[in-house]
Amino acid sequence: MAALLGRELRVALKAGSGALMGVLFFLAVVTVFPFAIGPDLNQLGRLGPAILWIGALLASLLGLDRLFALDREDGSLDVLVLEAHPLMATVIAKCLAHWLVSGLPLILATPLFGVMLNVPPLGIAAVMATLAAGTPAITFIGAAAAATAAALPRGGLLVAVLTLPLTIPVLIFGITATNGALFDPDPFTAPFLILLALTLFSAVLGPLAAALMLRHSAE
Amino acid sequence: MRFEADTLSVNRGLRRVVQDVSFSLGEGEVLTVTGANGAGKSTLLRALCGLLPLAAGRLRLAGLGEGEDDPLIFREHLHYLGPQNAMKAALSIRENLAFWRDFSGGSDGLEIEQALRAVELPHVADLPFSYLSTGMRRRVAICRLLVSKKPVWIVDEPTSGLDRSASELFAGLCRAHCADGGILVAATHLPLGLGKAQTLAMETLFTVFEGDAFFDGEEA
Amino acid sequence: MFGKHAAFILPAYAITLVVAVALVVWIVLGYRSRQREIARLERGGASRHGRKADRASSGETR
Amino acid sequence: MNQDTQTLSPAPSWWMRLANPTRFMTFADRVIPWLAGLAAIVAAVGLWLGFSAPEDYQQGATVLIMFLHVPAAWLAMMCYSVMSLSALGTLVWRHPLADVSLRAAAPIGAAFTLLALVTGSLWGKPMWGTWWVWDARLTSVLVLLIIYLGLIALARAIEDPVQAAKPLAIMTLVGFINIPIIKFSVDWWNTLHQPASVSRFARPAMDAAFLYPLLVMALAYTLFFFTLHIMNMRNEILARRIRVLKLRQAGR
Repeated sequence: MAALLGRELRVALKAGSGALMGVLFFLAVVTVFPFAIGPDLNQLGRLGPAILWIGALLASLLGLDRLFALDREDGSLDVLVLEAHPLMATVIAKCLAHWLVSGLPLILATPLFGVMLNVPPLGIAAVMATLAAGTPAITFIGAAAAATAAALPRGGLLVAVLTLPLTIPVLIFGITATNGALFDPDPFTAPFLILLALTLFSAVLGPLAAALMLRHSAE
Repeated sequence: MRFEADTLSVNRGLRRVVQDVSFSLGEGEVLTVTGANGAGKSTLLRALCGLLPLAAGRLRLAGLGEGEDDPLIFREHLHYLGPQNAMKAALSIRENLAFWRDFSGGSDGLEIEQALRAVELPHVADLPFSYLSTGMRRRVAICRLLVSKKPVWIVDEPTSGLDRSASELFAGLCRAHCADGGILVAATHLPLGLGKAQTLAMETLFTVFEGDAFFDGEEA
Repeated sequence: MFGKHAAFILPAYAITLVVAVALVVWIVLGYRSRQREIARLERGGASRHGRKADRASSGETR
Repeated sequence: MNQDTQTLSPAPSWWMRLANPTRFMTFADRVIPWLAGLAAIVAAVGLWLGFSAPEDYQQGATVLIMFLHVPAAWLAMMCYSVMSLSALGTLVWRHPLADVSLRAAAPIGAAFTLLALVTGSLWGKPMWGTWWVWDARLTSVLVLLIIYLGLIALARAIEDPVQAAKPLAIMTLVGFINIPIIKFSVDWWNTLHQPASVSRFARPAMDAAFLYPLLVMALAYTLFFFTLHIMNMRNEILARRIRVLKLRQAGR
């Protein structure tokens, strides 16, 4: 498993495009909102966390289909499935590597984009914390859809459509926790803990479904 | 260790592509699978590795004890070299082979330098895989079989993209593998020059459809 | 009969009816066109039994 | 799969007897007219009961829309359960018609979900003046619609139906497991943002005059669903026969 994690990271760093694409798309989404809502800073400030979360969610959704598609193209998916002792472990390793490459950069970019949207420092910290807790869930849930769409021509869109409704709870608790940190009456710990629970739950369900899908890679 | 198949049948969707294939391979024995394109060679090989479900028949890697008749379990003792090379273009040869050695868990395979010398590519270890020509890439893909030792090799068009001398090289490696008690199943157009080998000629099945049973309702 | 909310009750029933009828029509037309398609294909010689008919099997024709 | 799949779990005999498409087709041809007739009769009774019910003091005559909206929402859920059962049929019991049943149910389920949303908004308009209110139940039904359409898109994306069976079954079950989570989180989100008054959308306490028509309409919808489902399964089987014939023609 560690070997796979190492390889995935080296591939991503060497190829380099994966991480950058995600952050660029995140920047594009964040930049678009003020044009729609208007340049009024305190309005943007209030909506900032929501814009950051939506940007991060969409960016990680669109990067998901690369999770298995690249391996299928160069043939290593067959050998990975063949050699994998517990196939689920391989899928989890791939999800972790994918998250480190495409999820983490989004979190690291949040402060910059947060300042652009006039989000107070506490808000930025809250968004980063909730993204750190929530984005792995998106990768895990998306793993099943990514395994399905790996062999399809326009798999990327299909993965996004299949995964989006399943990530709505993550979005809801991510934003509720962020608001909890910003405005006193709202609770922070309760939604944040539920968010963590969602991530742990999807860390089991997603890879299990993806492993089931890959066991007979019929193509 | 015996690799036995008993009236295997495999489908691709509703089409029956492989019908009633049987063979029995002892240690050191070779099976070459021939046939026109679309005759089901690749399908059969993928089914042998458990990458495709069997429609009918039984497959066993006897001598393994537990899990010997379930491809999903015994396939860990197989090396599958598919039509593609399973190497990451962005990584160097050394990184690719080191990964497959660690991931496959074969501890008693050749060292990377040894494997590369065996395919006469001693100087490429640190080049990115994408720099190589198709013939050299195929040879590196063959190295993956050397860096971790597995008793059964299942290779699909192993010599595709290889010139005469490289094919000779590969035949030599196969002979060494078999001499060492290994089993080899190869799907190929050109003769591998492996001397005594069982052959399985597959012919294209157009008319027989799994669908028949599905629609005519002979059996539930 | 429906009082002041007629403007909402009638469309509700109308839409439900339209969707229900559309579903039925779509399925029935699908059934008919597929039957015609099978008849056309089977007349064209691609009979379902194919080579199996040569083998001595029951081959009960539908 | 390994060889002993047949002995995996001995399904009830009549169910396995239906597993064979030809027998299913004859069964379908026989049962569909009866089912359709029964559905029509029960629907007529439901409508008659509904229209003769006294006007609700609170919502006036709009309660009549409820007789359409609530059964549609129930059916949207029931249809997804039928699909999830079929998904288990594909994955666990290898039932040859399970995938056919799943594919046949999806568009019908999506139609009922759409119906639930439309009648829901028509029911809400007179009370809140807006066509769409982000009430917990309506939002969950909307998410369910997206899941339905995602599955239909997946079914159409993979060309060969037999190879698409497993991915479809797995994604249906993944969806099924997530629906309660989505319901829970939407309810939580709804209570946080919605002032208590708006969630009055919850059904008022039912008195018999409204409960009977509602239950009868629900039964009518269910019968209607099974009629359509069996008919659509018949279509799906024919579609696969056409595919085999065409493949064979290509093979000639």
